[in-house]
Amino acid sequence: MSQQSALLQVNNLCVDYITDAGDVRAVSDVSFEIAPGEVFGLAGESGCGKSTVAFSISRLHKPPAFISEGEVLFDGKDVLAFSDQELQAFRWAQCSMVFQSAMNSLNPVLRVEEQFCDVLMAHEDISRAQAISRAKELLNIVDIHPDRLRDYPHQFSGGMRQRLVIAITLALKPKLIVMDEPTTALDVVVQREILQKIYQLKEQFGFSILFITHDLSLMVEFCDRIGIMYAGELVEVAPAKSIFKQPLHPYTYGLGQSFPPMLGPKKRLEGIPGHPLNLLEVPEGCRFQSRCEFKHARCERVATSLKELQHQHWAACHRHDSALAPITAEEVSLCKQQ
Amino acid sequence: MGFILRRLFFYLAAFMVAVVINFMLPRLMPGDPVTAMLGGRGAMMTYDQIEALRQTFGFVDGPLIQQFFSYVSSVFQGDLGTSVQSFPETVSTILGRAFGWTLFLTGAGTLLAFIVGSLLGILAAWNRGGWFDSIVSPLSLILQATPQLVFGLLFMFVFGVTLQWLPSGYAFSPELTPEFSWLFISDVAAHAILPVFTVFIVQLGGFLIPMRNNMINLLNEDYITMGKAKGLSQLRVMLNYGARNAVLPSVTSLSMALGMVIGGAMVVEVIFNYPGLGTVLYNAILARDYQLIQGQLLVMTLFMLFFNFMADILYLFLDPRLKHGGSA
Amino acid sequence: MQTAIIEANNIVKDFEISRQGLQRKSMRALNDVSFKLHKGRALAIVGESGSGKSTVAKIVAKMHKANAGQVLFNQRDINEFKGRKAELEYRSNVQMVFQDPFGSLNPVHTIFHHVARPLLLHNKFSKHELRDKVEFILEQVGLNPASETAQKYPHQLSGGQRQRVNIARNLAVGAQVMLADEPTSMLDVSIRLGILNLMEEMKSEQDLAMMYITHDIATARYLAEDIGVMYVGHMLEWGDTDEVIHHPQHPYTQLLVSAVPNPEQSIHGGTLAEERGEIPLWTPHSRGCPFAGRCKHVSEQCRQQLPPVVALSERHFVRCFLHS
Amino acid sequence: DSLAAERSELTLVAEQRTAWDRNFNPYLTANKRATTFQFIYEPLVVFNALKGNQAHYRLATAHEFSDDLKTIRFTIRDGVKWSDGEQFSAKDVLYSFEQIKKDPVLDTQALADRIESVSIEGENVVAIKLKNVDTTIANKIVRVPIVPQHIWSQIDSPTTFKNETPVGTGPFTEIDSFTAQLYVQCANPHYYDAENLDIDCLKMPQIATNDQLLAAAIKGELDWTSSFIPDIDRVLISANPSYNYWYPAAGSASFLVNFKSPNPGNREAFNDINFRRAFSMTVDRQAVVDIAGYGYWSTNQYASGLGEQFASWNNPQVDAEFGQYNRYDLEGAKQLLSDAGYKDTDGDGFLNTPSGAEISFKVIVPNGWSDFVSTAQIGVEGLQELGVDASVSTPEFVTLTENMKSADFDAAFTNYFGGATPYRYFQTGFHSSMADKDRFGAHHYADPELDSLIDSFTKTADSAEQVKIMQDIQYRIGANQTTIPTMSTVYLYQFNDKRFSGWFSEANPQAVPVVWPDQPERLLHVLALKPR
Amino acid sequence: MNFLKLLLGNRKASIGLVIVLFFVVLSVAAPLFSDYSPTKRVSRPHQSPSAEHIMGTTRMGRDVFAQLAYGGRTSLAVGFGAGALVIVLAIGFGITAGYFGGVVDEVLSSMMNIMLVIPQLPLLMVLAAFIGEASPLVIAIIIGCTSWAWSARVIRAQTMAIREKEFVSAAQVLGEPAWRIILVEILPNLISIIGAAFIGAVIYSIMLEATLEFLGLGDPTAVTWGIMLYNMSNTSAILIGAWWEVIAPCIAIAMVGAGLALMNFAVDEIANPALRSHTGLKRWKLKQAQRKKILEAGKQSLAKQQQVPL
Ligand SMILES: Nc1ncnc2c1ncn2[C@@H]1O[C@H](COP(=O)(O)OP(=O)(O)OP(=O)(O)O)[C@@H](O)[C@H]1O
Ligand SMILES: Nc1ncnc2c1ncn2[C@@H]1O[C@H](COP(=O)(O)OP(=O)(O)OP(=O)(O)O)[C@@H](O)[C@H]1O
Ligand SMILES: [Mg+2]
Ligand SMILES: [Mg+2]
Repeated sequence: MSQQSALLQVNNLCVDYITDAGDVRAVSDVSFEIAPGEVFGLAGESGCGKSTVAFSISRLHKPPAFISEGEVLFDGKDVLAFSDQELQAFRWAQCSMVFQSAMNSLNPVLRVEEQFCDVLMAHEDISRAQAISRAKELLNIVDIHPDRLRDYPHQFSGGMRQRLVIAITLALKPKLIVMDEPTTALDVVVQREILQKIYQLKEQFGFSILFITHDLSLMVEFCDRIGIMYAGELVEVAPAKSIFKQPLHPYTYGLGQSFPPMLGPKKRLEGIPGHPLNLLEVPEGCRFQSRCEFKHARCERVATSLKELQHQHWAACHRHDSALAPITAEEVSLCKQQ
Repeated sequence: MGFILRRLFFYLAAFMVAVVINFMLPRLMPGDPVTAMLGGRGAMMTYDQIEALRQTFGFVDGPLIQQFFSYVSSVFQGDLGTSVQSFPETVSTILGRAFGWTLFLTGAGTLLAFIVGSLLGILAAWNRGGWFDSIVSPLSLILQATPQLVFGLLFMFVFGVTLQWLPSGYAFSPELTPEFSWLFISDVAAHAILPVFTVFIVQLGGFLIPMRNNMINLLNEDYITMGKAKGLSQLRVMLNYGARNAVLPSVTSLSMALGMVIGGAMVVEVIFNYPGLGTVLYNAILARDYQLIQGQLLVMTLFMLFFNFMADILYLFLDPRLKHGGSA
Repeated sequence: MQTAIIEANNIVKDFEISRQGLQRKSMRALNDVSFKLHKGRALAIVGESGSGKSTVAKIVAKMHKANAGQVLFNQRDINEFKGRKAELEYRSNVQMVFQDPFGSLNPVHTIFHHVARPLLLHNKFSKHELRDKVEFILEQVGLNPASETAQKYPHQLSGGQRQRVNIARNLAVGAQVMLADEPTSMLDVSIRLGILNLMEEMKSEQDLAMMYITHDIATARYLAEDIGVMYVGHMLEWGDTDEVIHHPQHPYTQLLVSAVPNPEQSIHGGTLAEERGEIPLWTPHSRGCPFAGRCKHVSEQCRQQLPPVVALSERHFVRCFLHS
Repeated sequence: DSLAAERSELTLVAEQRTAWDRNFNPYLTANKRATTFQFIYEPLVVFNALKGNQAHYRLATAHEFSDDLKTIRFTIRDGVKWSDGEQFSAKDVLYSFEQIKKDPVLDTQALADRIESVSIEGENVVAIKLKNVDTTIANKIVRVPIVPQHIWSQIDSPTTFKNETPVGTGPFTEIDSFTAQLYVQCANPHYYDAENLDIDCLKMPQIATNDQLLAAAIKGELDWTSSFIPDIDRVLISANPSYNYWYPAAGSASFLVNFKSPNPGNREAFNDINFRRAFSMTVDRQAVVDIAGYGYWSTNQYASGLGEQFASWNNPQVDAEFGQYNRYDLEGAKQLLSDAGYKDTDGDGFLNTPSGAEISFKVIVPNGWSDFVSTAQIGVEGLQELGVDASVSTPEFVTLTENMKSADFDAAFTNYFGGATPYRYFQTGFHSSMADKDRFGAHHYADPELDSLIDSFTKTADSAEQVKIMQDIQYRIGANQTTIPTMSTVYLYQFNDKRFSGWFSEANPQAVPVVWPDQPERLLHVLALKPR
Repeated sequence: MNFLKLLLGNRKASIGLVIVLFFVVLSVAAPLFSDYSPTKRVSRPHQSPSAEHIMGTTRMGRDVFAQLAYGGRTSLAVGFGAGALVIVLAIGFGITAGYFGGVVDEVLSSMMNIMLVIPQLPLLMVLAAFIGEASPLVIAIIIGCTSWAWSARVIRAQTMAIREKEFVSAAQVLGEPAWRIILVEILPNLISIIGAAFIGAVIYSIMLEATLEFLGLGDPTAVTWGIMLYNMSNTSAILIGAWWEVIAPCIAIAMVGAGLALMNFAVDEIANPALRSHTGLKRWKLKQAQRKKILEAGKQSLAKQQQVPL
């Protein structure tokens, strides 16, 4: 993790939701970085703050979300300190974004052409004709016939729309593309196609990706490194394979155990007991304590923080304060018997 | 174009219903127009004379169904009968003369309300919770909940009578003859200010609030966020991404609003002695000029249908999902 | 194996999708679909969105009426359950769990209402026993403490808890057949298994016949003994779950299984080999195999006629000319 | 503009409408312009009601009844020309009377049935032979428009003809300009009496409501109006002192009860003279005049309802005997009723008839006649003070007329005809043959003796006898309290002194000064005006 | 009841409610507030406001305040009565069309749409004129019978949306009869929309009644705000300068309208939380402003530092 090479560096990011009921810290002290060309995944169950992190990078939050602390360094510059003009220029040109569902991220009343042109012409000093020819190239890249530029979004199928969005994200050749659950609304077959396409494009253009999903299997398949979030905190960061094979945080383990396997013997899986944390009632100590099999006294009092427990493998869990062993199934069943 | 066809079919049906209502109403009512018209002089008239008058005014006797068909056939020939009060003027002539003024008054007032209301609505939504929103939005709603009659009387009283800043009657100064000259047009405009403003102010909330609410809902849509993420200017996101979509439901209410305004403008016309359909109807009602009343209701319905049709077309133009066979 | 409690034979279902004047256009949502449900077993139905999975369940739940074919409940045509009483009798045996835990509970009523209504409606319990029974059922589905939960409104529960209430309603009716339409697709990954496990328990303990609709093949394998793969209103392959998933015979099943995320491999490990065609809109006039447009083994025959059902084994069927 | 300033234009409001239609057909009742009669079509004679029906000869130079009173002869003026230059002659007059016989619609005065024949005798005498004797008929005959034969004989359908460029014998025949909001009608180039005419044009701005009229008047835009202006001293005169007004008395208006009321209790009360007198005594006539009439009206305490207009016909004996019942006297009314046996027997807070029947009635007034509604409300207030269950109801005019004609109502407030003599008032209001003809005789009280008295009036041309008849009529009605006289209305008339002089006024009471078209005297008025 | 609590918790709604309640109390308890009868002459005509007649008198010498208070009874009764009729009809038509769909819906929606394109006020005027001497009750009934279409359409749309909710399907599968589904499952979910429609209908009815009566189509002997306006205009109060007679009913109508409108605004916010501008938003704006300040200060100091020559 060399500081110099990082394209994006998020340091101690805190985001609050300011509501009538009180301030909710939806993202708490999150730090990670993404190297050029890297695919970094953020996983975690719904409401853990993944999208909130993603929105912070382009500063897209609107009320009640409020970035209260931290830095987002992009190529060494703090995005959070940008003026409105700087921000406008930064967005999309440096960092573009694919949203949760393609159905809703294209403007239904504008022709696709317009949605390409406006972004191209807003950032680059080109004529409309040039913008259109660029848009046609982009459509070619995602295997959509350029003639369809004059169509409206509703005339495309879900998968095609998602590819359109991807084409738009590529328009300015950004260095980073944030993908917030880009395929959740799609069928597995379409999902796979799109991810393959993205991967090809990444190889071709060399951008980095921040990839968000709660499908751990998919993430492991697609990402280089993965961060696992729980209740607004980053609880584990590690290379994809190692997080899958040897999770160091009980939550990561539980998440892994929530996906029944396609192969092998059928056995009863338990998932993670209890409910996700209500952010209005954050306990003292570890946030995962109420659902954790390994909870001990320390967890109730002392907050956790990310520590590099193995090479490139960071986790925030008191269980590892002494031992470094990954969680194993035997251990879990042992704990249960106690 | 199935959409348009469907609408046209509906309009025809609506029009027929209006025709039936129109036909039935006066026939359900007591008294007859000739007696009403003759008023105090009835004593001097012989039965023959009243009958003769009845004939001249075109009252058909005979079975109801026969009356109905003769009514329908004349309606479709554009013959709405003869006004009793303005005999021998035909209803069509009278309405034709007034039609343009009402079109102008309601059109200008509502269009203005639509444009200004929508813009203010967008601004209010964009700065939701700010001072602008928390003053303008409830205020416009309050204005909307106040009868046009109140504003009409108030404006008339303040600007027309007390301050005498603006003319408080007529469509143009009586001395002028209608012509296409700057003098005449500016005169018409001056005379239109108070009534148009009355129509405008009451309509404002009707467009502002829905626009604001639509827009607030829309601001949570992904494509708005995407617009912002694309680094487009605020204005562009606000108009091209927000307003373009938020305006759609408003277009529907535009056509509805016109319905209200046609009724409302009536009161305004009466208050400001504006020579539109409203004044005609009002006087026709006072004079119990049944033929004129009937024709009027029909024309007003046509008016509504026309505006609805315009709104449909506008909708089609604004929402591509309709044109291309989507379902919206 | 004992006789099926639900047996669907050759169901066809058309929906009117648009009408222009007198001209009606319809689509065929289900075409010649047959399956059986057995007590103590689950049938998973998988397929992409719009393939007709929910329609199958809705026909069995008598929310839609099939245009052709028949559904038998204990050998009786379900259309024979006519009139208020007979219909209630059928409904007390066949119940459904819906996809959306937020939408399937009425926000204005308490949990108590939701569980008590089926009890009252199907005369399962008298009024004074009601409270105890409701609480008993809520405990059964793991909603502890039951008396407290009963007083709550849906919005005061988490998604998983709500789905448990939905299952509790099924228990309250005492149905023998449970049709679960994507019961976990809107739930958090960490909670999904809890619900699946609860369904599994009910299936084995209460000897329920279950239909489990999902697009997640992995959970289908986890819960169901049998699986049916649907594509554009057709059941293209069905049979024993492991058999179908591990040895898919239909090109579509093969494509589907290969697309399932697999942490053991990388996404760039290969591309899906099939040529991407549009998913067709199936109408009563459409002909051939619905997958023909995307199938790499397509032949002229596939475009002309619907392949017949081929029994590969006693518990594995496929609808493909490759096997006939 | 300078041109307009040079010619003298008299601005008048002779009708209130929302738009002008160019229509000068004198036969149309509804929509001819109000400047058609008299100003375009000069009458034969103008009878001056204010001066005891004095005749001002116009197109005729004399008129007289034959001895049997069955023929009336008009001598036609020589040297009159139509405004297109054609000669006017007795033939045109004859033609005009033939016109009204042709089509009942043209017969706006309902004369066709009463005229036997019309003929020309000699050069210039038109003789009209009547079917029955009627000495009051000349008033009607002179209201028949005299039209040019050479024009109208070309018209196929006189009932729909709009006569946009009229040809007449009157002072203002030339339509100078015409829009829906304003028209100007200028002098007849061939007017026979041009030397008496000092005004060049009439200007008719379109005005729809009294409020608009008032606004224009305050600005000094109008010269001659006859509209209702509330609180005129404060609102108009103080704002524009060049305005004046004169409100001479006009017809009377009364409450009336239906002797044939469908409700037995009410009928019993209404047929009791004590009740009618008590009713009359509860009407606060002064309040009616002050409030409903803005002080313009005058109280009507003539027991017969004769009214100020016909003061010269008054029978003082009537007032001496029955006047006490026609003055506001609540206590007296209460006394009268309790003496007659009216008590609240059923304890509902309202009086019952001596036989114990329920009295409960509505006073009907036409919808929209707001001064009458106010009057009725004041009357009802008095009845309620008296303990009578009465209220006001405002049905549609048509409904009201039907109900009154068919005796399907209890009580009403109604106005009456005026005229040159009280004849028309008594004939339409009290002759039993009129009871089901219109709302005026709707008390449905039949008195054969009264009928014959009324009838005898038209059978004589002797004015002393006529006065005697009238006095007898008054006595019969007063003694019976057939009606409950309330007030006399007025002729509304305002004028602007600034641009013209010669206005009729209280100081110069030449004739009824009203500008409305049914007032032929306005021709005399316009001829009397001089530009300043 | 939740709904009521929410309503009371909203500032706009509370203000609106207070205004409306004020007028309700004023008119219901009119005899407590005014010793004068609204239909009796109690003074000289057109007296300007004084201690004795706090809002002056009319041409008829009646007390304006008494008329305002008593007139409120009828005007509000017509408003709420017609509003109730509108809402009952709208619920009937809207829910039936929305729930049953198909042909039923087609027929009922066509009826609604046709009602909507026939201009309201003119139709009402014609009806009122034809019926003649339209008493407030008659006016309320004809308003009710001709104004339901818009609300019905809104309710229909919402019913259709709710009908698609799975809890309705669940109730159907459970075997609940249609009437129970409509009344117990769907109707309670429509409360806020019905509330909004009802308030809207009340506003509309009050306005319409006043307008009709002002135009002279009502019963002039009734005491209502509309008739006050009618009498005012009949007696040229504006020109005479009897402003009190003009202002009093105008303000009353406008205030009640405003109060109801505020309540409606609040109902909208309650039904759609996204519309609420909560206190959190204020704090957010405050924080954002602070942050901007700090940032700018930081930049300035940075710029200054750079200017310092080394
Ligand atoms: N507008 C809001 N007001 C209040 N709290 C909010 C708001 N938006 C999000 N939150 C809270 O912030 C937390 C994080 O939300 P976020 O959308 O980042 O989650 P996520 O991980 O992206 O979830 P998902 O997988 O469902 O998209 C959640 O607990 C949520 O309750
Ligand atoms: N009521 C209906 N009217 C018309 N078409 C319908 C109706 N219900 C379903 N359809 C159509 O039938 C087809 C099958 O729908 P169905 O809901 O059964 O799909 P599904 O497999 O359950 O999809 P999903 O996974 O999205 O739930 C779809 O194309 C759908 O559009
Ligand atoms: Mg998210
Ligand atoms: Mg489905």
